[in-house]
Amino acid sequence: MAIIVKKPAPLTFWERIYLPAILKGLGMTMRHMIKTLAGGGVTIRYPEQHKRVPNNYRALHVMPTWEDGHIKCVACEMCSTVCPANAITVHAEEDENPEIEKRAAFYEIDELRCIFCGFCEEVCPRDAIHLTKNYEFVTDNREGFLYGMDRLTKTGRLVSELEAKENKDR
Amino acid sequence: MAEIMKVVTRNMDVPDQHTIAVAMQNGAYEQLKKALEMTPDAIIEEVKKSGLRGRGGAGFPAGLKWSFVPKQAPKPKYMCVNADEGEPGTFKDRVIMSKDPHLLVEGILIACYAIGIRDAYIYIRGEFVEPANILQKAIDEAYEKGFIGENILGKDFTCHITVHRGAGAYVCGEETGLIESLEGKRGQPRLKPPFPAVVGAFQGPTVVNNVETLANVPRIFEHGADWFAAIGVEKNSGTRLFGISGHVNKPGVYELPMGTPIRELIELAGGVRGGRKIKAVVPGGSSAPALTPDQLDTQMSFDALGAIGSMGGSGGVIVMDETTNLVCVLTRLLEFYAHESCGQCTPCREGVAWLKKIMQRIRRGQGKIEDIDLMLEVAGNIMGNTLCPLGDAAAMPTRGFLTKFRAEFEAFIKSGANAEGTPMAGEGAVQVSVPAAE
Amino acid sequence: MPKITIDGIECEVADGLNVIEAAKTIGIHIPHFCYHPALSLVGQCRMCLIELDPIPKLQTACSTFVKDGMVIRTNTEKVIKARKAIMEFLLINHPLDCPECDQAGECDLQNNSFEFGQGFSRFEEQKRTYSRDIPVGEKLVRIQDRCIHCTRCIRFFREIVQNEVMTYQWRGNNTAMTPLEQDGRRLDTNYSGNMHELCPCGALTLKDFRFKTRPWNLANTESVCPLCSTGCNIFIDHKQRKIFRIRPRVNMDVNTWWICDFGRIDFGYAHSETRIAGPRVKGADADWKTALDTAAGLLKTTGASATAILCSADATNEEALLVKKLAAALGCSAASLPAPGVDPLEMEDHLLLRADKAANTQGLKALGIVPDPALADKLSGGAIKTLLLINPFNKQLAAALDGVRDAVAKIPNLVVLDHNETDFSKAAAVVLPGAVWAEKNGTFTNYKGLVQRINQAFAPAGKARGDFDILLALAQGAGADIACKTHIDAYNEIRDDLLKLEAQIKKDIEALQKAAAEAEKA
Amino acid sequence: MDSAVLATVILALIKIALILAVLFTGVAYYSLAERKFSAFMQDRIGPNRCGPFALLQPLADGVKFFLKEDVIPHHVDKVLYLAAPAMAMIPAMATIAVVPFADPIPAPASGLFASLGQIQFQLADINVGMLYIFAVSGLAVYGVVIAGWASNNKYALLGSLRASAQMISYELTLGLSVLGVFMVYETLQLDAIVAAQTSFISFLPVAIPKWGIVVQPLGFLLFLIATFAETSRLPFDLPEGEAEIVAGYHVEYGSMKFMLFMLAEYSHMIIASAVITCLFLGGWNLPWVDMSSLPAVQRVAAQLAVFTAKAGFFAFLFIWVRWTLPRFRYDQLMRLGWKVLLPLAIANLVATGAFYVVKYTVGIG
Repeated sequence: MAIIVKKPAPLTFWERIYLPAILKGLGMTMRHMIKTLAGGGVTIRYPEQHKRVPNNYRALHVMPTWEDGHIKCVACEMCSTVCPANAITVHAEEDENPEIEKRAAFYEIDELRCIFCGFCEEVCPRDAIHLTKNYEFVTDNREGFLYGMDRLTKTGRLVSELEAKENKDR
Repeated sequence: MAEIMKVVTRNMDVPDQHTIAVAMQNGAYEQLKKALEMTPDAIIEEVKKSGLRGRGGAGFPAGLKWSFVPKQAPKPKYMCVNADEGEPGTFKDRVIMSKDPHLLVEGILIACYAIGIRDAYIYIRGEFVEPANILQKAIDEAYEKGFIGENILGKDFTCHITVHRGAGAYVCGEETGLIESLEGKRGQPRLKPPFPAVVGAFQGPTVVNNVETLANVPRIFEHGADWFAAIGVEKNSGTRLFGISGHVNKPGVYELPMGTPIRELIELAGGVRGGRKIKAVVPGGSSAPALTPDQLDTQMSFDALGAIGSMGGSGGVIVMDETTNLVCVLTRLLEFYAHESCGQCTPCREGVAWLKKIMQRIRRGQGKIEDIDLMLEVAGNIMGNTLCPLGDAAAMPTRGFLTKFRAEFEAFIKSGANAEGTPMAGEGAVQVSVPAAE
Repeated sequence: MPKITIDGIECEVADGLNVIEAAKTIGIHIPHFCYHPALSLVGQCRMCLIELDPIPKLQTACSTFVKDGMVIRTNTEKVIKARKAIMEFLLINHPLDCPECDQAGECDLQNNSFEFGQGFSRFEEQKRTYSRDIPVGEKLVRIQDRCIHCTRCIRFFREIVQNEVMTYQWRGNNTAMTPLEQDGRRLDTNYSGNMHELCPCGALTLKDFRFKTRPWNLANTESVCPLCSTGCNIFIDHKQRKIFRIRPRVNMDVNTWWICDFGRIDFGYAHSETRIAGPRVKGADADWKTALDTAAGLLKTTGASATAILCSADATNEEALLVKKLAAALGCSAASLPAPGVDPLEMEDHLLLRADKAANTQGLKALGIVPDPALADKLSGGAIKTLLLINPFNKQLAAALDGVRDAVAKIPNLVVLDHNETDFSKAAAVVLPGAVWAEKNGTFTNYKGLVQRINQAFAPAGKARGDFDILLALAQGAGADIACKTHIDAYNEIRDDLLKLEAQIKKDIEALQKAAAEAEKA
Repeated sequence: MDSAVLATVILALIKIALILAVLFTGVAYYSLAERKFSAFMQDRIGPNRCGPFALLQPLADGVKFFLKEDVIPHHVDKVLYLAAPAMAMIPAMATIAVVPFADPIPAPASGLFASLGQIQFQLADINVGMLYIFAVSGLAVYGVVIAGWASNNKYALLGSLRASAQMISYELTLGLSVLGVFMVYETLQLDAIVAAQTSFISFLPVAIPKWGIVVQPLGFLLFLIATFAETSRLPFDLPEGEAEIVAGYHVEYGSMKFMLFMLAEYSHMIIASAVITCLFLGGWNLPWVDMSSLPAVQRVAAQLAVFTAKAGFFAFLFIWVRWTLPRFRYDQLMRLGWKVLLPLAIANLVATGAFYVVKYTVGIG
């Protein structure tokens, strides 16, 4: 079926000289400028101000522990299996407590590899890994992005303090 | 008003009937002599003609069962007498064994002769110490008299009878469980097929019969198959020993023709204790679904009870009056079945224990209305899916109580009452006096 | 050949099959737990319930044997409902600890619950638990809470191992499969490891594999166990060039469903610290070219009569062919040493273990590399000045060399081709690091002449190379003109010899059996 | 040396120093202003790290440019490559010499400068002021062309080719459009043109200042547009054309040399703003306001403020337009230049001429 292409109507004189359109454009940028100067900007003064990230925002991982400090992870390797970026390495070992039986001897997330899809959090049967809203963990070396169990459990505490503070600010 | 009809129990009131001297005075072993003159096939035919059905619970025709055993088998054939009377509310075989053991022995010998068996085992419940002793003594006496042993009565017929005492597992009352136990193994039912008639005890063809069934055999030969077939109702010939217990004034074992209405049996047993109303009657051992008062005119026969969704079972009638707490009754029953499950097959092992746990929770007052439907569904999932009938035996009364007396269970759950501590059925609530044959 | 109908599909199946196996032949899977083709029927898991016309009650497929005209339905509502019910029953007391459980990923219970389980539990009561303090020996871990009471373990030990070390304890819902660690009976039989595959849930798992990795992370390579002449078919389960476990591979002609625990657990030498790191010449590390050139040169120096090649029966048939060709090029003899008192057919137990602890004795024999009793004398007498010693790490060759250990160590031109360090490799003039069986391709001929292929699971560790390549280079260095450049070429060259041997051995075995039967009769 | 000559030279040096200082500072803050205003127009904040209101940002930028590694690619024509930034910068700086910022003030009665009589706020008051501007700013194209040629890079060459073609094309319009102004004010001298704009249009009943924008509206528009093109500002920044030719002629330049190109561009804009102010907006004068009666210093301050405000508006206009309009296509650019602006400029010229012919013949005004 032929498609009927409508030719645009020929330009009028005022359109052809473009000046009204240019003035309109100038008016628009001016409007924006005035609005920004009047305080309507959308930019955040980042280090001083933090953007309020959505509640389902996914950033740095933490590994919660039980109240006695024992790690919740049972090294089931579901996270490393589901991880689409192969960012998680887990080695298991026998726990001294026969009730817990299995725990992670070695757990490491390569945050440089991580794509923050959150599958690990979703798949974890023991709620032993969470993605926090903490997106500020830059360092200047690759090793700094390898988060082992010690850092994952420690950052967990720091992040929760941060989030508590953030909640208080709101 | 029904009349007590003494066929099996005819001589049980005779003092010292358990001794061979007294028993022989009353005609014991006469029928054996008669039978040994007949051909084995003729005996089986006679029993078939009499319409004798197994009294253990399933009501399978005895003659038919005997005829299933192959005539020529490479392995020896065996007779197992099921005297493992473990069904709650059932206590009829005990009466036979302790009052007239020679009747049983005579029946066993006739059956063995008919089938061509040289070895018979009486698997008697471990708790039946006294009946076992009486029975053993009777067998010893019969050996002395030459009724048991090599070349009985000078005929080419050899038969040995051994009393084997069980260790008190309900599941050993199931025929393959009984055989396993008899072989010295853990008492748990076998996978069928092969059926015991083909591969049974010690790999040989085996017939498993109830005590009462075999006790009827001499009477059939005494009076003839036609006489026997005429008693009772159609397809349910002969009499039955009903052990009535519970809230009746005169609990005990009553022998009545098959097909007698339950109401008449209860009246015979002196009516309900204190003149109270009846709430439920279990017609055939605890595995049989209970009957409501409006079903009391049902005939006590395998077919009639089966038709209303219950079963003739082992003839143990338990009467519960209006004061009975059915929550406690069902809890007690399920505790029994869960305890007696052999643990072999999944639905029975897991399902019955689950039912028990739910019922115990309800009894503690922590039940929910949904629990009733859950239990019905779980019981339904057990029914028919188990290796042996024990699972069914637990599921059937559960379904029976929960459907017929649902309102009572719901009311109990809604009231949030905690019945823990109140006596359950069998813990003083049901009084049994034995033996009370009269 | 009875004709039966399964789910509306008419088919003809072999006689004597039960419904599970019959359905399998037409691709219908009937879930089951307690049924195992090698074990007796008990029909107690009730998972395989099917509808069988015209019986109203569901029947267990495992105990129902096909009969002509049978009509079976496995997908009716009633069957599915029963399976779901059984699954629910099994799971009410089963701890849902798949994350910790080693079986997860290859668990019958898990697989079936994916199909027939539900995502929630209606069971609110206390779960049944058992004590964990019951010793189950060195090889297994028992967690009775997970047990689904299929009794496969009990039946396996009773019927296959014929050593009844497991039994039931308690009754009903509290039934436990308990090891009978008494009267000299221990769970540490040579076949206990088979529980790893046999147990349909995680109640009995292998201590050696426990928590090492998850099964789905492993690559599976089909191979043959090299530890004795039975030649059990196995899977090498490996990850990142490391063996994690050995599993039996079903071969009804050889090992049926089982392997022994030696074959299952003794693969440590493939990754041991004594693996030879790289080629050495006179004790110093060398590159491959130097080592091969030196070795080839050494082999030629002392003349045919003072030169010998001694090869363990762990060599593949293809390697043996190259050994023969190398010997021909050198003009010397190639031999294995007689292992003291080893008959290839001798059994060590009633099931799988054989006294001959080398994988390929028969193959070497077929290629003419046979024990040379004179060689030991020559070695101890110092007549041999140049010796190519292939794989003295093999227990059997090591035992045979026991008497001449010092003499061999003193041979000036000793070239050792092996994967692990031995006294010989330490004394050798040239050491050539070879591969373990998991790192090579080739064929083994088992005790009854069956030629079975082994496949390379991963590349040789470190600087090591495949024995075939090393021998090829040596033979070429010694001046042999070798047409077969790959193990496939080599196999094609010797296939006829091997098949002839197989036929011969079959005949021999039949004759032996006949003689034994007659002796028994007499 | 004659003291008058000495005074002139010294005064000139002082003026050069002052003007350069102001111009460089202006350029620096102009770049900051560009960044800030562009941010505001895009709902952003812009630089805000260096000092209050980022006032130290230009300093930081300068320091950064100074400290950057001075890379000279190996494939360039080294002499021209190094000369090009200077060649771009010098004309831009030189143009401002003839731009007046305020009325002259009387010289101090005594001292060195007494002999000069008056001090002009203009570096060189030459009678061909506008011609000088055209001439010198026309040289700016050499810097660009040579930069592109010397870079030995096809993008740079393309950029410089575009630049030369564009500048030549629009130079015509630029020149022709302003001829009308010369006709009206009858001079080429910028301070004279400014002075001429203080009067009012004579023949109209209401007092309308005789500004260039009033008497030559079309000329103003054409001049403005041509100025945008001459300074390579959007929508006429084809020589840079980030999207198609990376950065045009200065793609190979870095550090200080790059900064010189940027300085030149911003100087051009500032000077262009100043010239437009002089030609069309009455310079430092405000109509109806007589500043001549004020004391000299206040008067100069007021005039400078007025001039800065006017020029500042045009400087802002450059920014404003840049962040509003998109870039032309090259053919559009050429068509606009040759087929629209040039005829219009000629028409304007003819019309103005015709008007004066009529005026002098008929004698109105």
